[in-house]
Amino acid sequence: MEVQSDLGATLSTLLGLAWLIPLGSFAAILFFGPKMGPHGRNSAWVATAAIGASFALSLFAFGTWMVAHPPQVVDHHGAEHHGAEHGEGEHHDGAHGGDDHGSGHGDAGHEEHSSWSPPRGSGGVPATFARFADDAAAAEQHAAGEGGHEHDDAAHATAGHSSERPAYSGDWYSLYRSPTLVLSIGWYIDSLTVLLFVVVTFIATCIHVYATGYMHDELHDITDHEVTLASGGHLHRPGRYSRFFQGLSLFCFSMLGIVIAGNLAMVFVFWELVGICSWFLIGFSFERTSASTAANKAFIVNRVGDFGMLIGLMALWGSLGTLHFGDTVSVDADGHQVVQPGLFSLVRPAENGHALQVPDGMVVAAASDRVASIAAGSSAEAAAAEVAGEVSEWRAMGMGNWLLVVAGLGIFCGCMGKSAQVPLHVWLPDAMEGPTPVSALVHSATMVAAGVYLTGRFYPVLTPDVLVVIAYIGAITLFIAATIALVCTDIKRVLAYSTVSQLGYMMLALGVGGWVAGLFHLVTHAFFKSLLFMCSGSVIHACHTNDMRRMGGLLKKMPYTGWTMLAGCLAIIGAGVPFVIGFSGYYSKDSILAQALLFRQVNPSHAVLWYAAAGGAALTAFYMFRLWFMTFLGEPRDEHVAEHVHESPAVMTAPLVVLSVMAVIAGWSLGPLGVANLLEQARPLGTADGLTGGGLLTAAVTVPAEAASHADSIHFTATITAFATAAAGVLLAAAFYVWRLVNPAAIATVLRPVHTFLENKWYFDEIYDWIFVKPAHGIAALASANDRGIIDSIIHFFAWASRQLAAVDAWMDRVLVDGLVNVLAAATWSTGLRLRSIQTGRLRQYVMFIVVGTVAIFLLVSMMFSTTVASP
Amino acid sequence: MSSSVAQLLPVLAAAEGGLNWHGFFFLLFALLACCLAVAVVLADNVVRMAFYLVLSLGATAGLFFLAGAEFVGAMQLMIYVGGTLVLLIFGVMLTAQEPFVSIKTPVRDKVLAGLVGGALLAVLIQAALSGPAWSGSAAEGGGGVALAAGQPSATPLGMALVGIRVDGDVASGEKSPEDGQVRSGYLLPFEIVSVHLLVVLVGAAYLARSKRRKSSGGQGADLSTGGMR
Amino acid sequence: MAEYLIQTVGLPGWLTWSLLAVLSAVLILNLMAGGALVFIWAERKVSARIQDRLGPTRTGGSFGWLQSLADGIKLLAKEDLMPEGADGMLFRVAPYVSFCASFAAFIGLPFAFDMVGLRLNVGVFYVVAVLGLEVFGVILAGYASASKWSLFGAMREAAQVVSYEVPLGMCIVVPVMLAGTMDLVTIAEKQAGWFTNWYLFHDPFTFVVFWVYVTCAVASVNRAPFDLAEAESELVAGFHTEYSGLRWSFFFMAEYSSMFLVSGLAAVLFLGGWNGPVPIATLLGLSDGTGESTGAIVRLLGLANLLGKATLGVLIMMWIRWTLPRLRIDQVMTTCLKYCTPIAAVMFAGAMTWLWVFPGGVLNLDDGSRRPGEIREGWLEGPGGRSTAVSDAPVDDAPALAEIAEVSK
Amino acid sequence: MNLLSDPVGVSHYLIVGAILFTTGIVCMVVKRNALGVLMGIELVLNGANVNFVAFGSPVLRGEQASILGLDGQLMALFVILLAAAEAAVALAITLNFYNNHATVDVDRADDLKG
Repeated sequence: MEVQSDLGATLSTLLGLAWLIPLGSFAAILFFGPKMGPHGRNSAWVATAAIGASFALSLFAFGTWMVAHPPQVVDHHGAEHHGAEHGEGEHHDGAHGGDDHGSGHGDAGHEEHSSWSPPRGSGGVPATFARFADDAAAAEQHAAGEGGHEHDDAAHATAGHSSERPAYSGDWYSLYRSPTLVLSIGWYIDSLTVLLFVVVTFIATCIHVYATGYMHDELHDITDHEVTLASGGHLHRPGRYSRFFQGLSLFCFSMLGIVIAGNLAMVFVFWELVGICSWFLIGFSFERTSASTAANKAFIVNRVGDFGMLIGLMALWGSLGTLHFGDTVSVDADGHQVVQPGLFSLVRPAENGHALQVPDGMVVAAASDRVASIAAGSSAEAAAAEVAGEVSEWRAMGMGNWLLVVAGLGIFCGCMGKSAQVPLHVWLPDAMEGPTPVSALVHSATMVAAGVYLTGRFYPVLTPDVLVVIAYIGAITLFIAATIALVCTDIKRVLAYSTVSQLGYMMLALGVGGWVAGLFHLVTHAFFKSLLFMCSGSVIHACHTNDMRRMGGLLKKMPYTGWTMLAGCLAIIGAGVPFVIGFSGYYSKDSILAQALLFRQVNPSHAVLWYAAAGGAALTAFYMFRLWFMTFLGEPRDEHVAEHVHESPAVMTAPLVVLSVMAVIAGWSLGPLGVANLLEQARPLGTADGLTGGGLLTAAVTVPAEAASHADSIHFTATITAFATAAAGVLLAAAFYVWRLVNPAAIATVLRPVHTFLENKWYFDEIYDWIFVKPAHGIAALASANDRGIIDSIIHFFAWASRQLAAVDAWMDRVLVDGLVNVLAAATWSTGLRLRSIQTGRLRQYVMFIVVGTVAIFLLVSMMFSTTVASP
Repeated sequence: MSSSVAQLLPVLAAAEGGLNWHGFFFLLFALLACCLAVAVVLADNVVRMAFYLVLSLGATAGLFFLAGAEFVGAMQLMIYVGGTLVLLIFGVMLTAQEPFVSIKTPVRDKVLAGLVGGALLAVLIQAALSGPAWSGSAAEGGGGVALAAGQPSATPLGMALVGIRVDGDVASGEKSPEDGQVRSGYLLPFEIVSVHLLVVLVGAAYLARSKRRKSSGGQGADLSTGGMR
Repeated sequence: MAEYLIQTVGLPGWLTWSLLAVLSAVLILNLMAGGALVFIWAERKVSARIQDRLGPTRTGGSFGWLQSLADGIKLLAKEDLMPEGADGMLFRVAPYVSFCASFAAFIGLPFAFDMVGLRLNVGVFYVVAVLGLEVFGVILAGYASASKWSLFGAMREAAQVVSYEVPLGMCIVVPVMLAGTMDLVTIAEKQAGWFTNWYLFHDPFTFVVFWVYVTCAVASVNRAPFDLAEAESELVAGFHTEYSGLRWSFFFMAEYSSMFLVSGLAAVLFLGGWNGPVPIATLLGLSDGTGESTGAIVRLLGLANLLGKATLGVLIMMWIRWTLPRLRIDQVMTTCLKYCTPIAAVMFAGAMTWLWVFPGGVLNLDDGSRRPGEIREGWLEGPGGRSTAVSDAPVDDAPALAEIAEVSK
Repeated sequence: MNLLSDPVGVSHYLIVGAILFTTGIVCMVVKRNALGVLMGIELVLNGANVNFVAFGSPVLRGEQASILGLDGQLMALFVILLAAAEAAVALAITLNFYNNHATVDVDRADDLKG
């Protein structure tokens, strides 16, 4: 176990460093940025080097992880051989799992609970490493396997495998410590953390490199033609090159902070920090009204979600008294190890086989009146014992269930804001006002992914009710965003709505139980969406316009951009040869669709989710290829734009190529090495099984186990559906924009109301304006009138009265007090005048005075005291 | 010869009727020191004043040797006489232009100074004679002379300067440094003085450096000359 | 000797001590005067040989033995001139100040065990301090001469001597540190035995320090190539431009005495003092190796040793003078401040480290009864230690003290 | 008490010190030359030093544990050192004064008189 603890320490050190390096870069650029080279040119290299170093460290940590915990093969197609049609069937890894497990499980099997390592001090804070390898769970699953499934050695190994969930947590530093709350800077590291570190730092590195080229305009003074000053001229301002990279560095630090955070409080802090960074970066050209309002909008809308998150945090802390994800181990005064269970252990305790249950704290909190009556009748210890005895009974009565739901919904609220889910999606398209690298990094690949990440991280605590809500929100989002994307003409907005739509996919996947599917899509989407954004940035860089209607035929002039963007488009629509090979999106989207289909089979009443997913796939294909066709194929629509189009410099195209390669291969797995397998390793304990429940918000639902979706019957349908819808979308787009079989304008005319509705983005902004902004303005006007009319006049009266009083006082001051002081001052002055003649400025005279004074003092002392100076 | 000397100046008389060299040298050095000090006051030429001062200080060093403070005496010669006075003469010569070598003092000032100085001297001498224990105690102390004759002063002083006291009680064996009862050393003052000297050197060099800025910058010239008027 | 006079002859104590003191003074004076004569002659011969000449060959024999004496008589016969604007009193006093400083320094220099004018426990310090006073006479002479050349020479001398006292002091501290005392007699005694015991060969750092000392010593006695104060090509004759006759010769006596003095000091500090390179007396059984128990013959041998070493030092200075060109004043100061001082400081630290690492020497031949790094003055070493410091009463001071003691009875 | 008949003691030294001290003071008062004033200061310090050494001298006190013991000599040492430092600084000040006023007459240094 020492080895494992060392691994935790190693990983926490590596990832902690990778997390802090961008902060150092931020500080360096903050203080010295403008001095780094001409116009701060070198700040780009500082930031890029920092994030590159982070990437290197993350990669090293990744390698360390892979060596210590090699991922197991999850045979997606093997489920049928092992009767995976059982709803909650585990996935067995068949023949080729044995030797892989030999080493890994040899450890896990014998570790038992001695797996706690002695706490080691780092900086005076107990750093502890908890490893969630639990034999009780293994035994229970084992028993379940015996009872329900065919069972062989491989299954045994798999049982061990699914119960072994390598994760490490600990605290670097405690900010505040009380019996009921520990606020600390800590880490929670499992394969999801490691994977996301690699993804985030990799994409961020690419985008930093890209941005050095994209932002080079900022190196010298800029005349912003979109800002018209009152004088009629355009704004002329110095470049803000270093400030941009400063923001990027801070953003990377914040994002990595969310990923590594060991507790919800820390997540919240970095959550807000990410929001601030987003605000900085969207408002990069803050002189533009559109940019500054977009920044404000993003921040305010996020705050709405964060309010819900705060409620969730309060629900959790108030009832459970901890915000840590993992268990905390500390040593008490007697030297015993005290395990302070974290959220996951409380909600899914090991004694209960990691099944979801309402934690004791919530039950007791919900039954506070009964607890009070018990406490009134007996002594404290007895009451505590009685309460402990009653808890399970109360839990069976469903007490506290609502608290768990509130907590889940609250946290999800925050995720909605950050991941731009309907109805809080309105900020993301507007955020495209920021520079394209920002859009690529912040608003497609990472920051918006934070919401999905947190939902995934928080997944064990979510009840079926919450999951259904999540699924519906995701479905609605995906559909609405996709429809709006159909009619957008701004190239970045199309991508923005596609981002919203894809985030909806992820949420949908998580909601219907596809934990791996959702996070898998998160990873692949990060690659291809950053690629797409950077391609669009390259196009914008070349055309100096965002409007697709003025583009066209760019493929010849910008081959790198065009082809890499095609790779991105194919990846996002999930193109591939069914059942053989495909782009990265093929794998992730298929698993989402499969899970949605499974959910529909288990819960027929929620079939709409499946239709939304499938329909969304077609819409995605359509609008993505509409974008690509309009931009790169056909004849140039605007000669003025076309004539000075050029390919972007190598520093911008190189990241495109790198990312396009990743967009293609990110979903592939090489034997057991693959993103999906790695994610499977991080699957929260207990969530491999299905979950049945609900009743508070919806009728009872069953969230099926994800493994079941790998069943061929489901998988086949899903894959075919995905392929068909995507192909249909692409063909339709080709028909519209390549073959010109149909005139899009004609369609728009025919469907005028629908088109207008979509062009106005479902009137969300207008509705919000009516519902929230206008009333707020009205209330503000009322308050203002109250302020001015009533309160101000009262204050004015007091002020007037004070002035009158003060006038009297001033008279007294001037005549009496000042008179006294003046008399004193005059006396001092005249005395000084008379005395100044003593200061003759003659050194020798002063010496004489000293001597005379000494002699005089000596004589006086001799006379007054009859002793001699030197007593015998 | 010896008897007549002894009658004239009993302080020179030794018990066996010969000449008391200690008394003789004390008288010699004391007279030298005092007379030369007075000569410093009376001289008008600065260089001569410095010359008399050097001799006076040298005679004082002799007094120190007589008092058994050989290290201090040598130090007096080295630093006071050798160092300080050379510096002083430097200053004299650098500033010695004919009109300033002697600057006359009004007679009134001299008389006044004489009166005040006389009063001070009277007070000090009265104090010097007021302690009965301060005169002729060598006679009462007995063994003090023999001890003092061979008592080296350099090493104890050096040890005291680095913080260890080996004199007094320690030397006589009554106490040992381990007791913590002995008087404290002077390490800290020693260090402070050394730093002080360094600072003084730097400061003096800064103050006395030639003001070349006059030619280069008009502003600086105004400040350095006109500013003092 | 004192005991002999008091106990056998029966002279009263005070008279004995008085006679001895006068005897010492006379000896030292004669040494200075005679030494100056010899060295002036030697300087002529040496310079002549170095310049491929013969030098004096006529006066008093084929080697010109009496050339210096003849010069002396000539100087005595010369008229003592004094410039009109000179400060008469200072002009007259200045040569004697220089001479007295040299003379006073000799009081502290031991010539053999116990053959010392005044044995001080701060001997080195005393000698260096008094030697530094010599510059005072030079400055007075330069000022009092009312001559530009003299004043320039005096200022140069003052700057030079004051500066060179710093590295000189640092060099001297090294043997003092090794011996643990400033008593010159004890320092020399500590180097008794074979020449490997000399502090010159104590460790590499002292070896370097010795040469720095030589440089500084040459500079502090104003010998070429550091004789800026009397640079004849620029300042006519520097501070003694206006001097002639006997006063001039006093300056020269002071100069040659100082040379002899710094050479003797070098011998005591670094070259074993009166201990020869081979301990002949011990080998012959005339001495047990400690200073106290030696007889008159051994002391005379030691005297010859020390005089030989000192003379050798003076000859080396002459050699240097007639070999090297004179430095410019800035080069003189550079040598002092940029080379001698840092080197001496580093060597001091090095010697200190050496002493710390090898407290008993590299071979550790010490008998182990005391560690050389500790306090090594006899009176502190306790009953077991060898008490050398107080064994013999100082020559000059003791009678007065003894009489005080008697008066007190 | 007869100074001339007693053996040399602390009192003798004290009187020498007193004379030196007074001379120094008078020197400071009388001399208009800044360097003369400086010399007066040196004399004053020297007089004080004589007292320190006298009180600390075992020869004069005749007792092993005299009042000051080694401390007297140490004080004298410090006084000497500080006097040297003071002389350096004072000389620098004098030179500066000379540079600015073309004189070393302290009576001319009365720019700040009342």
